[in-house]
Amino acid sequence: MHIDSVPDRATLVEMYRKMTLIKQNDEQARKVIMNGRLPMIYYSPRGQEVIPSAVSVNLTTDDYICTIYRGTHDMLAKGVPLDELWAELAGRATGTCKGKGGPMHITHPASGCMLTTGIVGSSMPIANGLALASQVKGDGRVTVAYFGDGASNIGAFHEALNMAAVWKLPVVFVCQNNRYGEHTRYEKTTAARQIADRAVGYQMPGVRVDGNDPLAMHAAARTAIERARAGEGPTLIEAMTFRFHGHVFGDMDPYMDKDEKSAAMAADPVPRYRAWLIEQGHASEAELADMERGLGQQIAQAIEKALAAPWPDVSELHKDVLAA
Amino acid sequence: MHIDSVPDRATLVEMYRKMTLIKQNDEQARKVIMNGRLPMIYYSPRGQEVIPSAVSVNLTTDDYICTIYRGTHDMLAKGVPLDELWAELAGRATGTCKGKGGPMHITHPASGCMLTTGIVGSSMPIANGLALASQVKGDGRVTVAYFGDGASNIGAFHEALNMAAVWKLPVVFVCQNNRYGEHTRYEKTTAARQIADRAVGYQMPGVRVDGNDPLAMHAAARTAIERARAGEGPTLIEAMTFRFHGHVFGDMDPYMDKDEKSAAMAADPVPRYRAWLIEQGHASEAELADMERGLGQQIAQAIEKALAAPWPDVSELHKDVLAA
Amino acid sequence: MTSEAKNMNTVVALNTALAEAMELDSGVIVFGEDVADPEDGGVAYVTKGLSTRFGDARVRSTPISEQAIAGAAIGAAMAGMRPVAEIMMMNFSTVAMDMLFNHAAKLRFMSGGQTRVPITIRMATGTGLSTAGQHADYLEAWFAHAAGLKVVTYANPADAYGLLLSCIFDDDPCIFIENFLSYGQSGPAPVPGQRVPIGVAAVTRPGRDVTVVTYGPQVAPALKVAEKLAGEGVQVEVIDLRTISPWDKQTVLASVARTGRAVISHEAVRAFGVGAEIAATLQEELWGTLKAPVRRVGAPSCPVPYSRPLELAFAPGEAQVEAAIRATLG
Amino acid sequence: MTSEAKNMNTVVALNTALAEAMELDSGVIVFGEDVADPEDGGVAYVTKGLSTRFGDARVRSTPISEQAIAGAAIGAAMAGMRPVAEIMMMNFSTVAMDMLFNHAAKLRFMSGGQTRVPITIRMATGTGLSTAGQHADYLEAWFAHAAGLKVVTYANPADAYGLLLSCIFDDDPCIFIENFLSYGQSGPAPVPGQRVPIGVAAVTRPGRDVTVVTYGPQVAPALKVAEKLAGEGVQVEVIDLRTISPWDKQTVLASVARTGRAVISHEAVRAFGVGAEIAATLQEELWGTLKAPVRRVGAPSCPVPYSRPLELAFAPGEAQVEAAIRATLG
Ligand SMILES: Cc1ncc(C[n+]2csc(CCOP(=O)(O)OP(=O)(O)O)c2C)c(N)n1
Ligand SMILES: Cc1ncc(C[n+]2csc(CCOP(=O)(O)OP(=O)(O)O)c2C)c(N)n1
Ligand SMILES: [Mg+2]
Ligand SMILES: [Mg+2]
Repeated sequence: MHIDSVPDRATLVEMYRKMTLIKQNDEQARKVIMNGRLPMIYYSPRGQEVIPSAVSVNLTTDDYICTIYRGTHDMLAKGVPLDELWAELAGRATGTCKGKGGPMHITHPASGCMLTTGIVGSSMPIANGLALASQVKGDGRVTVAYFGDGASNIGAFHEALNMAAVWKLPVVFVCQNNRYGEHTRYEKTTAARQIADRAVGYQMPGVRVDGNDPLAMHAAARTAIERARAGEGPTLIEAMTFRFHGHVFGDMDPYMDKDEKSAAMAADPVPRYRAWLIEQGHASEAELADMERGLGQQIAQAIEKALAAPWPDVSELHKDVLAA
Repeated sequence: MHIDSVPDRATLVEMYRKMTLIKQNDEQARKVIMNGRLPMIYYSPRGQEVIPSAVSVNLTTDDYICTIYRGTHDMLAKGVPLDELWAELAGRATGTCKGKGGPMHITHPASGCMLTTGIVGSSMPIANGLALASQVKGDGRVTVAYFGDGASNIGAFHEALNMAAVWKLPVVFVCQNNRYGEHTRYEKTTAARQIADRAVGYQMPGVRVDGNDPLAMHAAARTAIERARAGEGPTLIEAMTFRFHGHVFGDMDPYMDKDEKSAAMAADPVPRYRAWLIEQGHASEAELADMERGLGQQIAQAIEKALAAPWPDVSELHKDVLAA
Repeated sequence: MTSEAKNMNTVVALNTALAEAMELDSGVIVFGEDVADPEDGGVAYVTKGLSTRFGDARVRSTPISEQAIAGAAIGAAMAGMRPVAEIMMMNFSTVAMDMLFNHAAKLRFMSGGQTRVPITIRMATGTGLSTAGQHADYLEAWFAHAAGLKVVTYANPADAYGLLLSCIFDDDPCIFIENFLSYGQSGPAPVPGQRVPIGVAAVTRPGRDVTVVTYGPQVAPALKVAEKLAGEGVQVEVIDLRTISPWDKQTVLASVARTGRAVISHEAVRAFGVGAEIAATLQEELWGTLKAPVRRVGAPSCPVPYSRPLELAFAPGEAQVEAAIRATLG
Repeated sequence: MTSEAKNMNTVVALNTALAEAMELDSGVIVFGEDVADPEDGGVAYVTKGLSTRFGDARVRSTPISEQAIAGAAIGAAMAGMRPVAEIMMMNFSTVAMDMLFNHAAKLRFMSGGQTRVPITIRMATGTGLSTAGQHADYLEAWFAHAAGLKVVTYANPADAYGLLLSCIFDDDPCIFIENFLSYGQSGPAPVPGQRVPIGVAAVTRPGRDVTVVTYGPQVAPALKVAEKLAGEGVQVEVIDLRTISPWDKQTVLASVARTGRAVISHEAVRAFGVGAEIAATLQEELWGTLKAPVRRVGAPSCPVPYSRPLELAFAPGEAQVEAAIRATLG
């Protein structure tokens, strides 16, 4: 582990807070779906908590992210508030998008979450545009585009990375390689030895990193974000992780290797990091237990508020289609 | 030069015949447009004669090619007959496509010319399909996809190369790097150090070769085609060449570097190769002069025939839209 | 054999059609994201069992590359095969639109008939699952506007089976539209081998007072409304178009010529939708015969919303069809 | 200043509008293939001089990457800019269709109004240059069917100027359709700064007997026919729609309510085209007022052919418009 790059205590604990928030949010989300209180299409980010947590502590609120349907971890790490998030998941008028976007289209500019797309690969070209605006305006913002391993095989990936490199855009491409694209093992459809190698085709740095190692992920993200902010151009980060659950809620993942999956779950990065924090004296058991309890309550309250919130009025169908 | 790979005399002379056919065809084409006898949209392949000539001597008539609007060199090298080609350029009923396709859509399955597309990048995904059919049927055919440097920045390139590599399709991707995409210098829009480097992202061989050197081009093509035929998968060849004229007829290319252009034209690969053939004793001056005269006459006759040929009947609008 | 069962759901019907087509013709190959058995035979299991039965060469899970998927289908078809490519959801077809519109639809014409593109592109869509703005659009009007393509959909398992077989063995590129909610719906099993011809509509319910022209998921609500109005003595004729392009003008014109009244209903956005073409044709060809203006039912001009009440209000249903019928009855 | 000249051609009008917009608002940026001056200011010179005048940061030649071009426009717009992106030819927009349809058109709605996409996507098309099957299609019906997009085109340089300015400063995504043949055509120069509102049609020639609703390159033949028929005492009213979506229903309905007869004409394929929506609307809203069925003029259902005689027969012109008018006059 990059000792030189160990962040300060506050940052280390903040990363854990984000990871815990994501993990607990996922656990409660799957519970409310399971017990029928909130039927929704849901793509669990469980197992991928470290990546956006380590990325986001290197970003300011003003920095932008573009994420995908599997994105609650990215959103929460960036600061999308629980109440509005849950109200949107529940399709209520008080949601981030008034209930019109839903799980696959959560948007919250106030926290820098500019886009959640349901189209594989489409977070990248749009992230370029946000970065282009920052470059032209000189506002110093950095944009992070999140996407999956499967998305690295679609045309938009190629066009976006080439353009970002040609224009030296302040953007970081974070590929969350969770080993599967829906039901398909990524090696089966991806001809690259590793996705990071594709950076060669754009003369941009391409790094593969253990996306479940908070310090390694933090270091890789920091380097890429600093590079982008300094005007030196984009970076492709391939963050290796593992999808703990099926592609979408309800998918019993018969196609997944059971041993590999249980091994990955046994190596759950969140408790592992928790133990490390305590062992290294960065945080006390009590402090973290406290935090966990608090987060669990906030999520539970957000869910209750959301389920009690009003539905959008049908007239909303005709609003926000075109500028009033 | 790869002495070991010097082809036999017949092949060497056949390459020259193809190059000469292409060069003279281009010269006569620009003349008939210039003198107003046949106004048409025309993308000169002048300067790029060597590439398809060296590729095609390694192909059988049954092998397939997919080419682009700038493709008369690829077509002629593969064996599309002059009469039908010119009749199509003239929009006549006797053309390869009954006059319905025109310069950008010449198709002649009998000689293996399966597709000419006007959409940048689109020759590649379709070439994959032809190769997929060969793989499934086991017919031993190889498909060559021709495209330009600019096309290496479009999504279809990425998707096609990845799929071809994943499925080990019998296809060869021949990028004719003529240094420009329309008015844009390729380095300005292409982030790769060289386009061949992009092969790394697909774990396929990626070779940059002097596309104006007949022997080097022949060797590179032979290796790639043999590899494809042997079922070992695709190859990306970046053949370096130079576009002697503007993007399209009428483009006076003010954006091109005059010195570089005149240097390239001074190094015209066709007469250079001609001199080499004679000097090496592969052919005599008289023999080649004869061939040149013959080709010139065939082209001239094809043009006259085409201009005298009947126009398609207007009822053709309603034919070939759907299967009868 | 499932196909001999009294009832069959749409997934089994489609799966059976694919298996029979592959059995009949070795040129039929199937590919798309997750379609092979190691990938669980597709996200909706429409292709389940095919790779095990027909092998990995003919049934392939692909990268997430819709342009390459469509291109591979087009090229293989030009080389004499009959590819059936899956582009999971209709909204994703926009990624492959160059391949479908500039190439698949046009190569026969542009080559003067030398090359043909007998492909079937399967894609699912539809509201009802709260998949929101990028997973539920109906774009059949786009494909119908593209000369050279055939556009087909179904309203019951037997037609799903019979139409899919016809598309696979048709010599033109066919856009085969599946409705996601229909997958689990059952109906009378198809007669094995019985194909449903492309271009022929079905008069699902005869009636003398007003004609409802519809297709896909809008057929069921139309039939319900017809049943209800029958109680009031209003006889509604329901026509299931089945082929959207080329649509069965003859059947539709004959019906409306009799009833003098027509309503066209589809889930797609009403404005610039398929209903417009049919209405425009009817008013032109049946001028003087129509007893009332042709009414159109379709979704409002907005993206598909997420929130359940909004989604329910977005997709047209019985209420809208009934209102339109009553309006034509004046 | 060219803009003060008595006459101006379309390229200059568009170029002037772009320059003025960039002058007015530093958020206006322009990019597309070959658009900067080192690349000769675009293949049709519409953007000539802009990079020299406004710098390489705001005017950029792009890679050949339509998805990335559209995405860059969308993202920059979400960050508060007003990008004008060029997708050279309309057929190439199919490559970027996911960006335009699934994203540009929907982000405002899907975000509940939090993000907006004030982009202008310029694209040219049209027959007449023998560019054949992949360079001349009119796809305005597709974009009009996509809720959330505005679709605009022009029939003279002054409108080209005024409408382009309006699109650039409009807060919604605008598809700005240019006609390739129009570039060299001249007309009265626009009044500097005078914008043409989106959504407002122009009654280009008043008449009391029949209304021709058209736009773009079909306006000129309509006016010629109107002139000719005037000699026979038939007064044809010609409406230039200018905005295809949202179209100016009020003006069109008012006109047809007066004349009782309507012909809709466009170069796009007739089937499932814009004419269908207008005809369907007219028969519904003006039932009883119409004296004849609404006629539609458009291209036949085939790809754009290359051969000159075929191309001439493909694109509708005076003959077809005249025939349609006479048909409505019965
Ligand atoms: C263009 C497109 N094609 C297909 C799909 C269907 N789809 C949704 S998620 C998914 C898998 C994506 O895998 P990956 O990029 O690895 O992301 P992950 O879901 O693993 O986070 C697919 C194929 C889509 N949404 N968009
Ligand atoms: C998708 C698409 N975008 C843009 C164009 C317009 N266009 C035609 S040729 C060309 C340049 C292509 O350059 P390159 O790939 O290097 O091929 P070359 O013309 O040099 O042979 C462009 C941009 C097109 N035909 N298709
Ligand atoms: Mg994945
Ligand atoms: Mg080039």
